[in-house]
Amino acid sequence: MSDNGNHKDLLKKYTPMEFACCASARYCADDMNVFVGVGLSLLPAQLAQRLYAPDITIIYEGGTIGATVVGGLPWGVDVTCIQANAECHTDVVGTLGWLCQKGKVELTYLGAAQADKYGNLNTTLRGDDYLRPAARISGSGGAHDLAIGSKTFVVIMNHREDRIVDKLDYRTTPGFCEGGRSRWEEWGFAGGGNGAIYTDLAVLRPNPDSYELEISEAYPFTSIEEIKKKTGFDIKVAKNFKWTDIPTEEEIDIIRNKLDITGDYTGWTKIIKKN
Amino acid sequence: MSDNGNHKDLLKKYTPMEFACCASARYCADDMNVFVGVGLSLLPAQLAQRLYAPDITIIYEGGTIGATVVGGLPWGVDVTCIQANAECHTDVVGTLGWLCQKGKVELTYLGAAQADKYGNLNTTLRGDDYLRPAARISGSGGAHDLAIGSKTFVVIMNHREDRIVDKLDYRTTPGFCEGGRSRWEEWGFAGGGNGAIYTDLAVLRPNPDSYELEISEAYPFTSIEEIKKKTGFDIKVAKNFKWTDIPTEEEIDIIRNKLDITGDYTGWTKIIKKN
Amino acid sequence: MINKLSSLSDAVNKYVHDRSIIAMGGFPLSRETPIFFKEILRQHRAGILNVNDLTLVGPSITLGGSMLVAEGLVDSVISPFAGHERPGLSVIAKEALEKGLPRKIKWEDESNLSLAMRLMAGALNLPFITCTSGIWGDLKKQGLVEGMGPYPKNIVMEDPFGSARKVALLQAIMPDISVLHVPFADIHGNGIVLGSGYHDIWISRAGKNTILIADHIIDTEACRRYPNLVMFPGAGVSAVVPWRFGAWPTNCVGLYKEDVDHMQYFLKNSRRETLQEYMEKYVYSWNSHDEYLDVIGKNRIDFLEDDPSTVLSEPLRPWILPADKVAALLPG
Amino acid sequence: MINKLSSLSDAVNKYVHDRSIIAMGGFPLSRETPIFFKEILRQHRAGILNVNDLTLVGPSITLGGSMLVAEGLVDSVISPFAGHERPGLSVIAKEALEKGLPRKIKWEDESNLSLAMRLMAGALNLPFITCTSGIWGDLKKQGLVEGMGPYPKNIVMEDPFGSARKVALLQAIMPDISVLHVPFADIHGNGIVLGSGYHDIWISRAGKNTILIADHIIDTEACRRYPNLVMFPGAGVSAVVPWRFGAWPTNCVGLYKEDVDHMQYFLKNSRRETLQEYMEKYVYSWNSHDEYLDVIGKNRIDFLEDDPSTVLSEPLRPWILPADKVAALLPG
Repeated sequence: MSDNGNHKDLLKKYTPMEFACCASARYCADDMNVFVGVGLSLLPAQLAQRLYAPDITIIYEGGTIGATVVGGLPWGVDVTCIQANAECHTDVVGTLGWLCQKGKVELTYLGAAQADKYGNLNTTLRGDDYLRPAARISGSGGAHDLAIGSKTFVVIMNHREDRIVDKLDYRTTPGFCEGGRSRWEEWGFAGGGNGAIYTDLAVLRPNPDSYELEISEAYPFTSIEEIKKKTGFDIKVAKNFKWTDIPTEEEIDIIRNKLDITGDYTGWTKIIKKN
Repeated sequence: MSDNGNHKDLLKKYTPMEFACCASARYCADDMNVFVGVGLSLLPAQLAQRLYAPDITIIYEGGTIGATVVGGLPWGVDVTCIQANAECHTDVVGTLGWLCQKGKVELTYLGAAQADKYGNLNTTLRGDDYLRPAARISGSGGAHDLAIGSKTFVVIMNHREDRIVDKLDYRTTPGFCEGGRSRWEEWGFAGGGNGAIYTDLAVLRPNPDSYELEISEAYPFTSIEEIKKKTGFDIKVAKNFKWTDIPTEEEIDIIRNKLDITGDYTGWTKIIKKN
Repeated sequence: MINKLSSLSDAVNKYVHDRSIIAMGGFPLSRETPIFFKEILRQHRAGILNVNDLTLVGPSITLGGSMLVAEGLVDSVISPFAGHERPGLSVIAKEALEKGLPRKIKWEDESNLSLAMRLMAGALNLPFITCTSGIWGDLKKQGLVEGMGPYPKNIVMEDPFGSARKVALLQAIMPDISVLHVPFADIHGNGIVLGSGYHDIWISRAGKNTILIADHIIDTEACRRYPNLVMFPGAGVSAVVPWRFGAWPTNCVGLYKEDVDHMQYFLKNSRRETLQEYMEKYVYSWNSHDEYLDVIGKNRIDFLEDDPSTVLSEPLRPWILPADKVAALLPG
Repeated sequence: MINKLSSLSDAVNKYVHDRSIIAMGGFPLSRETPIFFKEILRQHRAGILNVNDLTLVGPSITLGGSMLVAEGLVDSVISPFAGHERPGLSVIAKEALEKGLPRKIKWEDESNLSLAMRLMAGALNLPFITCTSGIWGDLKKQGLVEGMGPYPKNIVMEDPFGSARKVALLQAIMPDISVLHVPFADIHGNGIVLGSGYHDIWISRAGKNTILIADHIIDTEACRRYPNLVMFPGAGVSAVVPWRFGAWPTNCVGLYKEDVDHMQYFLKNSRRETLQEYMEKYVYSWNSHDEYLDVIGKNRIDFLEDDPSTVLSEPLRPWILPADKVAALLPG
């Protein structure tokens, strides 16, 4: 592609979140059990299921397993269009307590408001006072549980200096905890931790020794400089750094015409006129 | 009836276990949730449901609730004739873990091989060596759990010197534990403990202070002397002792013609010719 | 088995008390019990129910719980989530937490699993239970505020059987009332659920008293034909309230979809300037179940009932008791 | 979702190993998996499976488990019950425990609830869990024998949150294999159960690998129509073995009743003098599923299938796949 990125013209054809979705969808493979959360994380698993990995089983934390969604992208994991055509319904203890903790979930998609340099996540509040937060946000939902048990999890979120940070406002969900082998040696968590963070600029992956996040990929419309500027700690570039592939026509077709028809999730209707 | 009992002629008309069944059936009342175990304890709740307490809900530990048995007396709590016509099926955690421990079971019928003077039960083994028992018997099943949580439980068992004893060969199931208030103060068990033991001779109930079993009732075909002789500890006669009522015609009709048609449970076919 | 049917007003009046701990089933867009909370507000305003300092337990704070918070009736919340998923966060809960308006509320954060396990402990009459969640981060230390300072909540314990693994010990939650919405229940209290179970099994079992709100009352024969669909056995249920569309604007899988337009409308009108007007119409204006349905509107109801999940309820629909028969079975 | 159908012989050969911990579902008269144990015995005798020192976990030791004990393949049993309810105690288990014949076995007594909770801990990947049962009496101290002397099993702990209540800490059971019988399963491993759940949910979840024996394979569309009847989600199942009457002589609610005559016949023939002859016929004589059914006998099958519980399976029967289609779906 390029040595310096910065191909801003790409943003006339694709949105940053389309890059994030397409890149993260490629994580799905074979017959994985894939766990899907609320919001933008609903998208990549469904994209993958249509394109690369038809045999994956999608699990929603409320208890729905093996559902084929009827209609477009749902408003939540518990809507009727997800539940109308499932192979099985269990409950929160069945999905988060059993399947996930027992190592039967290969991959989980999560969202987050903040991530720290070890991939730990905050979805609870902004500010420094639990008793009077500057902004209260959603809370853990199932994220804390999924991050502990899932064989790997990936995150889709925005990239800003106060989002990818040195220290979280609230530690909701464990990634690599205090770094190094602490996730396993200190805390004994079953799952493998944070596989990648897909932001609207880049793909961050843990360094295999320090488990600190590095810039593993960048979307070609941005630059290393921009990413560093928008990161709240001194982030390094990974040894095997590469520029992320541009979404394929097929991927874009499915996102815009099948999944995110209104553009609410990826924002594509802001750059492209809907037919 | 009589001051000394010993009306042996009654045994030509009724079996000892018919006395036990009819007496223990009278424990059911109103809209109780009643828990029923394996064996002879299946009988009284069904007798009561037909005669005195039509609104009771019968619960079987495997998970069956509100069943109307199709056909005669079943061979176990998990047979199809119990499960074919139930209002609901849950599981062992639902019946023993939730309904019983949460105080939603008013009455439980149990069987036992041995009971000690505080109403604790043994259904596990005979002999003094766990590693090489003289006789292995069934084990706890759900008895241990039911005795802890049920608001009250009653026992139907045989009366012999080595059955109603000072010390159990194995402590499977708690009654009043070490006597006095120990069941509650030392062990903190939620349920009320052992309401009565219906043997083939008598009804034993706990003394309200010491919680030691006393002869509360005796079946009129026996005598206090015989009961004492067949009891493995120095059992006292309760203050309000009375002779147990003779089974009514209605009770006997239902036992012999509806529930224990073959006489396997109560043995009535050994004294009465079947029509 | 006895008849456990109850009117909505009787159920609220009998079981809700000052300082009650109320656990609600469902999920942010599904099978919640807003109608139960509306009835608390109605009786509170009418002066026939004196409640204050309620504790709410559940999967989220959405429409019903938010309005209780807005009216100042809530002291504490135990929940893993503070919103309606994609329709948005609870404007009212945010205002209470961020600004203390109309009053400061206490909030105990859980994960979905740790909430379920705490309720499971309550259901099994265990004072505490183990959990893989809740040993790391801030979830474990932010308990309900004591003297306005956070205190340690979960206790971290190493496996005494020698695996060297650590788990959290979570304290049981034992609500005074558990209230859950079901599409179908019989008069004995047997409640059938279609679709996901969420935290419902453990919420329903944890309560001292469990109340079902049912869209339809069905013949007990339906339970006998589909006994494995009964998620809530009557033996553990205190009262069944027949109330069609009681879960609205959340969905009831098998009968109607979630009304996201109304959720967004509610969120838009959640500021104090507009909330009173919203509540006048949607909480206080109606005086019967028919009037309640009129407030939702027939077109809206038809739209919501045109849903692919209705295929799941087909086997049960023939057993629905007609309204007049249900009315005759209601006490009083 | 992938096709998880497996032949009986492949499932046993792939998942059963020397010293495996095998948990079996069902209840003494219902939905046990004797066919799975028979296949272990067959492969063991044929020399194609080298197993010894198995640990059996389950609601009871009845026909299948007893024969493994009789053949000396069992080291340990964890169970709350040692018999077939009214048909009688396990003659073979009694002989092993009382006389050490054919070899001494270790036996860990549980109550039904404590067994379920230990399996729940295994299912939730918890090293231990709390329980109201198991703090009093001898159940708490008779663990699997270490150095031939009993050792403390449960640990009694007081509530650290201040209620002063005591609970037992029970160690998790994590079986290598969990095997359960279902009337219906689809090729993805979704298993439907009719009737009581026993310990099955937690047994099925506790296993590293979970194997279903199914009387009938159904179209996945049946699961999509009755998703709330699926007790075992395919996402957690490793293999599905189609084997009609696999639960015999225990029942399969919805399809056939328990064969108490045969249980009594088995108990009468459980002494070493007669057991070999029994096993020749009922374990080793047949070489196909058709021959297996012949050994039971057509009249017997008709009698057992004439059962009131069959009303429960009516909605699912139209979805049963015909035998030739199932055969075509089996790998190999």
